[in-house]
Amino acid sequence: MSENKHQKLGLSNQDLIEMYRVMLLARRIDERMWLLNRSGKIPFVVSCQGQEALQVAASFALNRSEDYVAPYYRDVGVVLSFGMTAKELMLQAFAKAEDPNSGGRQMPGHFGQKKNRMLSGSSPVTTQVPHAVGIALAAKMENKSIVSFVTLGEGSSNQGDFHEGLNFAAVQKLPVITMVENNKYAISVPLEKQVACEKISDRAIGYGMPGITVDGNDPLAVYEAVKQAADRARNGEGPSLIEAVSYRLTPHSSDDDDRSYRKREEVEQAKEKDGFHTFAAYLREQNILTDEKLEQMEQEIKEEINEATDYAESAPYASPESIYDFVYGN
Amino acid sequence: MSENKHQKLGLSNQDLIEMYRVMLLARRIDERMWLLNRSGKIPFVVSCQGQEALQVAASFALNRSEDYVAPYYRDVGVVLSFGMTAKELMLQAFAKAEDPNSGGRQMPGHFGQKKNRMLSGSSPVTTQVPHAVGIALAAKMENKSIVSFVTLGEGSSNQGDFHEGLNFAAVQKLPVITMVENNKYAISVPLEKQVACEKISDRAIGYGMPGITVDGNDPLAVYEAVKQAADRARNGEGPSLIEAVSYRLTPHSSDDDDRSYRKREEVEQAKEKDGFHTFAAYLREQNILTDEKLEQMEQEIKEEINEATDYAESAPYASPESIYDFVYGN
Amino acid sequence: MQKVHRMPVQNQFMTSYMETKGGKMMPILSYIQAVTQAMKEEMERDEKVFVLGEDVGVRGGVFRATEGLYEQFGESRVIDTPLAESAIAGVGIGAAMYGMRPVAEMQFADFILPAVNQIISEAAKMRYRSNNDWTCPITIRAPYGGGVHGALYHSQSIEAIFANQPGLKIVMPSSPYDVKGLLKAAIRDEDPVLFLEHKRAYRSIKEEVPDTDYTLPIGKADIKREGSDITIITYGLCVQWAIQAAEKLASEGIDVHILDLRTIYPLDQEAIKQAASKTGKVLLITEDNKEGSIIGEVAAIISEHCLFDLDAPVKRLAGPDVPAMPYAPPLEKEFMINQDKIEAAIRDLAEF
Amino acid sequence: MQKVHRMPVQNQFMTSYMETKGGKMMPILSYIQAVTQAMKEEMERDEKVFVLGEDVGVRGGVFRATEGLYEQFGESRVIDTPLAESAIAGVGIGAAMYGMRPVAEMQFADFILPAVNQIISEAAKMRYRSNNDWTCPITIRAPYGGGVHGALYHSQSIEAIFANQPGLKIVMPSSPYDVKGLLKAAIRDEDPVLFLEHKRAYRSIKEEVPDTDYTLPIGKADIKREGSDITIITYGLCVQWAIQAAEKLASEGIDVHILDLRTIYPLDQEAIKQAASKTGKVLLITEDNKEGSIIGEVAAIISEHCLFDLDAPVKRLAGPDVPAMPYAPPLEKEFMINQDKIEAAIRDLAEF
Ligand SMILES: Cc1ncc(C[n+]2csc(CCOP(=O)(O)OP(=O)(O)O)c2C)c(N)n1
Ligand SMILES: Cc1ncc(C[n+]2csc(CCOP(=O)(O)OP(=O)(O)O)c2C)c(N)n1
Ligand SMILES: [Mg+2]
Ligand SMILES: [Mg+2]
Repeated sequence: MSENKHQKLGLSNQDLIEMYRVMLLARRIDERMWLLNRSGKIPFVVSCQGQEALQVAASFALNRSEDYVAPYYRDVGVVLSFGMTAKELMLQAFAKAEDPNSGGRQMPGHFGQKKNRMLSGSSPVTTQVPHAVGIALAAKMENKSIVSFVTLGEGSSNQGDFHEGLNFAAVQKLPVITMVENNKYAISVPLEKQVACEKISDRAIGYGMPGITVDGNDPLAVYEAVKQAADRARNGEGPSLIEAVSYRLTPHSSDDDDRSYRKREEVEQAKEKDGFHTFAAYLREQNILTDEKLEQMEQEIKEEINEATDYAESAPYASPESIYDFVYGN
Repeated sequence: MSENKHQKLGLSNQDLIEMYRVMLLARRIDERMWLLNRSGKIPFVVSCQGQEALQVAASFALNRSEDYVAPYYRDVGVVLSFGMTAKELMLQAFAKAEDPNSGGRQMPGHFGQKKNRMLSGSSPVTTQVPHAVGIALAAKMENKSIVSFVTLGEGSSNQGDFHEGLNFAAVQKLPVITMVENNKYAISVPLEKQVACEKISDRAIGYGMPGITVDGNDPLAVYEAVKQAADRARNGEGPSLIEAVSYRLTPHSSDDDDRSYRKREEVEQAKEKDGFHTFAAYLREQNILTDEKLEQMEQEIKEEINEATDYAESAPYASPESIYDFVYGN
Repeated sequence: MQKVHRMPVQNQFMTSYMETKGGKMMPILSYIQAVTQAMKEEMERDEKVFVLGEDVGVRGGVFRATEGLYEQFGESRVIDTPLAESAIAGVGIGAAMYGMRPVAEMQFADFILPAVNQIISEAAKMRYRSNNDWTCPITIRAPYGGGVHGALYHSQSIEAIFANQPGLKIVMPSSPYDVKGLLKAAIRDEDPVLFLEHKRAYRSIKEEVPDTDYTLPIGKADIKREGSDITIITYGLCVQWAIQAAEKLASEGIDVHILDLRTIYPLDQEAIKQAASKTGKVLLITEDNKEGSIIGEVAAIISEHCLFDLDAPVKRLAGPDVPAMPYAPPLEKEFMINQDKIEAAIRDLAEF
Repeated sequence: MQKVHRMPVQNQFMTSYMETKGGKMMPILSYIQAVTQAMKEEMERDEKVFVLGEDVGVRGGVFRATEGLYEQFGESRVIDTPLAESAIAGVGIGAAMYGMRPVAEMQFADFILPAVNQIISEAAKMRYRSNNDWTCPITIRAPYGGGVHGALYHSQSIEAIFANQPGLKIVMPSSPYDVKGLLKAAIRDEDPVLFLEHKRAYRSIKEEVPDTDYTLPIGKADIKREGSDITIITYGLCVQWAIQAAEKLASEGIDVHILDLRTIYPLDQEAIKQAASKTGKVLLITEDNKEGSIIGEVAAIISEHCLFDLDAPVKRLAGPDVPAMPYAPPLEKEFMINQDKIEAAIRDLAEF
């Protein structure tokens, strides 16, 4: 990443700084979550670490004030890009009434925020794929130039809903982008026990849509792929499948212990390639990011997270009686 | 089909005659079913017409005394090849107690016969795909050199079970052959509204298995493809996806009226390419089939069907009390 | 597999029932025509309403429920989908989240099963899990029920699978008038509604149906016959058999009260209690297998609340506990509820 | 999402119960150890038995139910599958048709929903539809239940979805001893068995479990406590809460009879009738949402058969009719059944 690639993509230095800031925020929030979990303050964390770079890059390639997104549980980078705040994420982690995702009803990582056009997600994987297709169908029916963006893990791409959703989107030529975040594991199951294809994007041809695999540790490559797919979608050229390959740097979740199924060296090697770091290196090379600036950002973010944590920790739970609310609307 | 292609494939003239006989039997049984339906004697027919050639050819490429088959409802050609008789099919059509498929419990076209290793099928499409994979898994575990063969329509290849089943088979490198019988329609829905891919076999690469599309009206091409796939399977090289393209010559079933959704000319044109006829022409060219021989076959088959029909028509239904049998084994 | 069977038109069903409606001239519609009319009117009323499913387009549905809609509203609002029920439900859910009003057709209720995850995990829980932020106003129509030579997989009553899912509503109308009013209400409902139509009722049940715009309340049961001796609580096609049986037994001096549940989830508990207490002798009827069917819940409500009003044990008349209805006519007949079985059960109760 | 929560070991549960077992020294196993031991012994006994599911291999399952099996039996008999429940069930069904004895694990019961079509349309109907030609001896294990901070999708009781499907058996054991005997019986059963294990019981419930080979009969309920004043009928973890509550109330002079259903489909009707008639006051308990849960069917059986033996209306204690258990602790607590709620319900009945 030594030449100036980003200008060719139409990205300004300022854009890059903004992207990096979101990646950094995502990473620091995630790290804080683990601390809170290990100190017994929050019962559960599911992590974005290793995938922030691709999540943020993909989001920035979209219209973040009009497009719809159906994120999956690791997408802290996506939801921050689409307008969720650190405070809101902390409210979710602490399961407090004010949590905009679910008012503390769902576990962390189950995102949803209508005002930011972020679909509510559940735990059964891959169900969001047809939902995103439905958004795209509605957008087409209403002649809106909206793109519907949906993500999932590579393991989840083996569910029937992936197949049915993508096929539906292709037949109807809908403006939907499916991004598979291939982090090489589905909990303990390594890629080679999940699929026998060379690339997850090889599935695209079977639906009759373009498919591309990009290095998920290279945010500019991800940006480019998503940008092109979004342009095609807005031009009425239909859906795309993008596979962004990176690595899951943490255990599957705070309930998992990954030492039984993968070597420490493997994890260490992956850390070196982590897009979060390589992107920072690129920004430094390009003189976009200085130590000073980074220091300042870190400081701001730390304060933001501290404040968010304090707020969320002392915020009230929903009342026990509220359990009966919102089963039906009428 | 003018040169002698079949010897290259290791098929003798006698093999071809046997194959043709089964195709002819299938076609004549199917025609009789329609007559019985239109005269009010049987309530339902779902037809094989237009697909007999590929069904029989595929079956003959397998080991019909050891391999397992999970047929779908149009597969009269497959089940006859695997040992079901005209009489048994008539017993099924008349829903009589002696019907080996289900004792009259299921509709026609819901095949199953354990002694011929023919898996019992249901109506929800595509559920048989994972079953066939399970047979292949068992075969592998037991070190049997069995091939598991499963068929379905192209419309059914859009179900989640197709995706999940084929992926499982590929990851485990199982000896299973999936043949999609692409007859261009799923009831009234034409191919272009079912899928946007060029070929159904384009889906194979997404699972990491070989995929091939063959002319389903050319039984020798189908034979060759299935034979190769079976050899690969027995050599431990894993599963294959085969798409055999033909055309559904009848309405979807006896309850359907296809005039509202397709032109008569289209059907007429397809009839000219019908493998059942072109194969007969090839046999004649090769002097394997003569008018005399054909006449004789037709005569034998007619008698066989007459007998089967009479037998089935006068056979008893299961008793009403038998409805309570076989819910559980113990 | 498609199974649209030519059924004998059973006009005998309706004669008596229609007399009781009496009055001014109204168009007579079959049950399925009422389905079509409801969708047509809703699509005319609201652009956000659209239909999706297998063969719903040019073909007008394998039962013809969507007949004419494709011609009137075009292929963008009457969408022939690929053969994939989880996508039909799931894409519909997404569109509903956006603000559309999808009416998804499952070709047969038996084929809704691949979509169970989308319906139960997603549609039913959308409002609750998002704390009222997102909603899912989808209607899922599916033809259910037996007696049409449909065998195991074209005859099932599948409501019990879904009748334990708060967030979801399940409507099972018994007559054309109810169909129209309830289907319109379902389409306008802010929550997901499973709308189950009895196949055998499609062409055999006819009655006067106003061509005006009306809805009927979801969640409310309906008294189809006032009576004082025995209470029948049932739903769907069985209501028609029950009315027939009741008319017949009236001449023998047995006066039957009939409560049509209409919405089978969540149940109208008040109406059930009142109906049960009214006569003290209760016959519950379903075409579904007995054990675990929704009339078990009805019996439970009665046993919780009306114990001291009962003069006889609650009686249940249901399909046998075998996997599903066989194809061979004598076997199918053995499975099905019919007027005779209901008459016998009523007499039993009357004599208790 | 994986949710294996560290739960406080609730030994207080078992003390009293274990005393009643008394006698010779036996190994004490937790509920989940009993699951593992049953599978291990069955795999040793019969080569046709194998395990498949997500993370069941090297990882030994996200709850560790398959711990050690991969090491002992290798990857061909302990198969880490792709993340696809319909395939896990469907491939298992195919293998069972061949003659194998698959034990399929659903990682959480909530995630069984994509496999509903395979389980209901295929496994449950295989024997019937083939007129006894083909069979499907598969066992499908799934951890269910709440109280583990699992929120909506890691807490559900999903049994009601399946408890209306003749051909299928559903077993929900309440204790380690029962787990071992019933899981072995399930694996040897000639028909498909859904085996639902309560997550919260996994490590909190321990008791003596013989290390010998024994099975317990599927289809039979079990009296967990003899009593004469009030009958509790329940299953799964609720049995433990009920036993606790009963012991406590014994000191107040209320003598509780406890019937553990063990198999919740098809139900042991005889045992239910006897238990209900014995005391005439019946409390039914489930952790599931109330409406449409399987205790509705239990109430129906009682109202059909034991009406004149009842001294009080049947009482049901169940989860509220909201989609599923929320995550926030006060909300989860509000949803869950516990000993206090049971005690209160018993007192209510006692005073009736
Ligand atoms: C899960 C399911 N949904 C719907 C149906 C109703 N149905 C029966 S056959 C069919 C079309 C099948 O098309 P295709 O797979 O191309 O097979 P073909 O009939 O053309 O041979 C449909 C929609 C079904 N049997 N199962
Ligand atoms: C339908 C379903 N089955 C099982 C699970 C349990 N589960 C949660 S995450 C996960 C692995 C997902 O792997 P992948 O899709 O690669 O995403 P990653 O976690 O690696 O980002 C599993 C099996 C689930 N949430 N949903
Ligand atoms: Mg992954
Ligand atoms: Mg077809």
